[in-house]
Amino acid sequence: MSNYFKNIWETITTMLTGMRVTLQHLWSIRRDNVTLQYPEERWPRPERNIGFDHSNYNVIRSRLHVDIDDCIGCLKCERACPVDCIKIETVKVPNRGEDIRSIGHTGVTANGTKKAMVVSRFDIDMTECCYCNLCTYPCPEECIYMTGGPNSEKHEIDYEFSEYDRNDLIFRFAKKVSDEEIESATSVSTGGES
Amino acid sequence: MGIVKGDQMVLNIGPQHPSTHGVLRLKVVTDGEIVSDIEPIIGYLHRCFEKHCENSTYEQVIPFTDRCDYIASMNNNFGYVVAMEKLMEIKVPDRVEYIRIIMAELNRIASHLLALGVYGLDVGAFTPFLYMFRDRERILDIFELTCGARLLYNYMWVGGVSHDLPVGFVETVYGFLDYFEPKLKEYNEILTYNKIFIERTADVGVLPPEVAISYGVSGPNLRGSGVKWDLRKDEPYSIYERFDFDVPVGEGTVGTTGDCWDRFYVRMLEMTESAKILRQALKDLPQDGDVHQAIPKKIRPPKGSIYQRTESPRGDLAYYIISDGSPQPYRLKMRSPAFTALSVLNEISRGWMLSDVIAILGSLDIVLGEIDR
Amino acid sequence: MTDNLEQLIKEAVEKALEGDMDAVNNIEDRVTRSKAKAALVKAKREAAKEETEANPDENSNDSSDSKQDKTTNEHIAELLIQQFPGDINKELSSQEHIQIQSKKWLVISTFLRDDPSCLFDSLQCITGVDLGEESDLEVRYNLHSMTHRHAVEIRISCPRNKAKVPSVESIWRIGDWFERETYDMYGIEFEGHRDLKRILLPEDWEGWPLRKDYEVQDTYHGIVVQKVKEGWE
Amino acid sequence: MIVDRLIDWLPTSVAWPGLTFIVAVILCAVPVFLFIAVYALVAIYGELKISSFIQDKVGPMGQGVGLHAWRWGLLQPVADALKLILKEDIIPSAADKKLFILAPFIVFIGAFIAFSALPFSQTIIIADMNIGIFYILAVSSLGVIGIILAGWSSNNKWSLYGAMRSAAQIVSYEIPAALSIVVVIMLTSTMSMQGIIQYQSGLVWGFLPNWLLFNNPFTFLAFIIFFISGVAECNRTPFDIPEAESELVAGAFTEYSGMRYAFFFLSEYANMFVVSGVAAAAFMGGWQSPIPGMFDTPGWGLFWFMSKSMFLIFMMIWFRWTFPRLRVDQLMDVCWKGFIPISLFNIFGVGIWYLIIG
Repeated sequence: MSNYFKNIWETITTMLTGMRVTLQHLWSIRRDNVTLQYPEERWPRPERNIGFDHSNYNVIRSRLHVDIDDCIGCLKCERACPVDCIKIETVKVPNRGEDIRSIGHTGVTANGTKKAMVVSRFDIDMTECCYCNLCTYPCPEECIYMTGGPNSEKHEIDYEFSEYDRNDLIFRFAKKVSDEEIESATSVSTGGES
Repeated sequence: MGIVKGDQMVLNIGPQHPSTHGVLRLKVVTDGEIVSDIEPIIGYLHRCFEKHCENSTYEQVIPFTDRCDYIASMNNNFGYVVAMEKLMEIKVPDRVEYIRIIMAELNRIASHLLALGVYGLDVGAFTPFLYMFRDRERILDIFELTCGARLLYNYMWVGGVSHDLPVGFVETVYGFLDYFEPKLKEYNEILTYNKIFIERTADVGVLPPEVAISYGVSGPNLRGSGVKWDLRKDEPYSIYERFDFDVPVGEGTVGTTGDCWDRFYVRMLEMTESAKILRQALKDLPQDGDVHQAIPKKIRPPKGSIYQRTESPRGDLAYYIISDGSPQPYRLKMRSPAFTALSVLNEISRGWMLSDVIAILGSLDIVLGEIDR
Repeated sequence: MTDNLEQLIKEAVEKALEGDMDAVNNIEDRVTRSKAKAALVKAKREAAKEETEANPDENSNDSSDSKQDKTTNEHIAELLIQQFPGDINKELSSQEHIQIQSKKWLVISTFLRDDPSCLFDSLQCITGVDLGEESDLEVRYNLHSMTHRHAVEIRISCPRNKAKVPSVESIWRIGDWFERETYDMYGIEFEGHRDLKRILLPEDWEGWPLRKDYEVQDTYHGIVVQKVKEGWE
Repeated sequence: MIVDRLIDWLPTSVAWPGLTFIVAVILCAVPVFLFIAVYALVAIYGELKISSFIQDKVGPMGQGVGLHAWRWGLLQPVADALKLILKEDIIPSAADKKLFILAPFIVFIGAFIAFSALPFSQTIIIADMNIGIFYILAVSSLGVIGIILAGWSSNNKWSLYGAMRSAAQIVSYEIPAALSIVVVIMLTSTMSMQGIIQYQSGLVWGFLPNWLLFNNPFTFLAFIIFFISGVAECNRTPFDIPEAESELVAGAFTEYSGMRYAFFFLSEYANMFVVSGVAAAAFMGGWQSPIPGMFDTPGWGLFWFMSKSMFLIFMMIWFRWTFPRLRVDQLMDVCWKGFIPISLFNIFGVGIWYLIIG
């Protein structure tokens, strides 16, 4: 019998405690509101300098980007990718480190490396990318990175990438060139020199 | 699955159901509200983890471990890298160890918050769920600040971590702890000690210790049954032996030892313990030291095998790695704690009501990604 | 001039070692700063070396508990050998594991669970291993004792074409699902299991995926299983 | 009352005397329906906002132009209603079509006709019948039939569970509710709503308004029991086991969609208002103003009544977003082992109190 009333008492008290908590939140909504009105206000993106030797390196993993002019086609990122979402094809150039303007190929990267390859294809399928960031570390030229990666100041950092068609999420950074084109281009350029 | 009698009904809970915590299917034989038999049918989320690992290099395995237990990815990474380092006999710098401990414990808190919140949702309390998610967000922000990812980090590497700590990280975590510890009281007020909640969970789905051990149940579920077994204490694997914390066990405060309420409350207490560990770790975190110094150029472990267990938020997370000297694992087996926890469901929820089955399932805190792998 | 520079550097390095890098960073002259940084790195290296020399206890207790493992393993192995002569494969067993014949596995497992000096009351994990296209399959049991807090690994190998191992589902209940998983992946039949069926893969899946000679089936319920990513090549 | 006036006012047709009555009833029914619709929108908006504030969110906050929930999401309930109306109306092929279509209307009628006896003000009451409160108790339990029909005709296991649970629940919670109303009837010695409210005029204990709530401890207890049983009758948390969304997907309403589901929704909110209205009228002095002698014109009466019932509805929402859900057997325990004994004891208590003090 006493247990019966004890139960009732506990029920009432504990429930009142719970209701007190919720009521406090109801009153102090202005203070501890956590909603973000998304399109108007955005979530602040972390901006900071991490342990590597890049300054102002934002670690946000939003989308892979390739500075194709710096790519030497070493295929390291393709090998590093766990889900094979990177596809690279290269064509050898006759004399390395030389610009081929007609196909928009620069011979020397930003770090001063002479390129021996023309990257004829560099596709990244972001529908398959698992954002593991593994491809960005082996790159000797730091030319593949998440936007907001080492070269973040070149591109505005964003995290809204939505397309109506899945194929629009396959990013093709290099434009296709065949050996013949390169042949002709180089011959033309050399002819121009002579 | 026994024979279904005339007055019984077979009910398929899931694969799409609000409270199966993923794509789990429970084939339930019910007699009215009473459940007479349960057969969990898993595999809807099977992503061939082990087959993938055999075809990818050791570095590439880490993102896959992320995706196994996507609630506690840091702890999955941790288990894997600890196993690999033991296999390759790498001595990682102190700073890395401390960073790892901090991340693992933060993720443990996040995982428990999710488990408890969703459990509240299972028994019908919606508000605590959102409170706990609100606080989990802060932990995810800390992770994003550190490694740029909110859920699947690929943060811990063999021999190091991917990024060094950001500027002002320690203050951020201290701030979080100061904010978080008072919140626990609020959770207890609104949910833990609520009479209805106690009615729903106390004495329900009692898991006796011997049954739990025979089923290989581990982690908070085992501790909820009163067995004081925590790998962080009993087989310290990283530098856990340096920290002082206790292992909470269920005492049957409001019901029988090993009931749903105990499992719930053990998690609640573990969060405070993790906070304790975090404070110690932050206190004596080595100021500087390169987090990449011990990372091997190429990972080619010597021939041999290793079975390494670590304490993930769900229990003994073990990796059995067999190396044949090549850069790809010959065989990698993940012993997932949720797998064993789910296998005990039929044993402890037979004879209870449909609502209790949901409550028991929630109290086991399973993650289907880890069960199906 | 120079000596007070060095003085400055020394102070900065000491400050930095106590943890405020500003002392170094605040040096205006770049050359001095670089010198200071170099000195700092040097000092740290020495400190680290001292540390490693100073606390060899970790290494020592590493070795000690590995030794512990060995002793338990060998101890269990001896026990099993004197208990079941002829069922233990001595030459294949090593410090880490015990190789046994599959015939008496049920009896041995019962002994391992009940013998007061073993008391392996929890089966941690069952791992199936394919030792290669031509050679055998192997099942590896990781046992652990909650009372003695010691662990042991048992290995049982079985021929690839008719892989049969006694089921320990009645000894450790978790064996039920672990054996189902191993069967699912390797097609190893566990005799005496109550319902041995696929657990992770669909009931009607063909082949044993984790065997090294596994061929992916072409179609599944009329769905073509993609070998190559489409729209890619 | 209104309906009587209308009958007097309307010309009586010689050919068919019943016609006048029918016209009058229809003339009353239309505004009531409109009232329910408007009130439901308000209540839904209130629930959205209150729940959000309790959970540290801001709730619907459409900030665009046009129908984009306008400002502070004020148009959110309207948008929801439109969505529900425009949605495809799906009837499962295995369902029993007639019953499936019939069920929502039965549920709604149960809540709808109870409004005819609610005293909104001194003058505004559709029909002030002498058994008003009894009538409300009777018709408000009509809804359970609809829910059972819905659960059965959907031909879905979840729905069946929901229906069975809700039948057991509503039927058993009728009893404590009725028993606590008996207390009121004992004191006021009338069943007419207006009579009950008129009884509660003046002061009690010198300073409190003479509401039955404050009249004596037993009536206070009776109020609590009646209100909680009312919450249970509305299938709201912590008694929402019929549509326990985490166990039974949506309980009896799993298979319903679009307008039919909207009807269930509407009738749930209508039920809430009926329960709160009866509680306000029977225990909180209905349209009586809290300060006797002031603000007691009919207009103020409407205000007082609405504010009192809205407060009770707020209480319901508050419960819902605070408590976990009971299990079905515990629900029965609470009713049969808790409320019914107490309310029986209440009746005796009030009788003795009445003999000694009243």
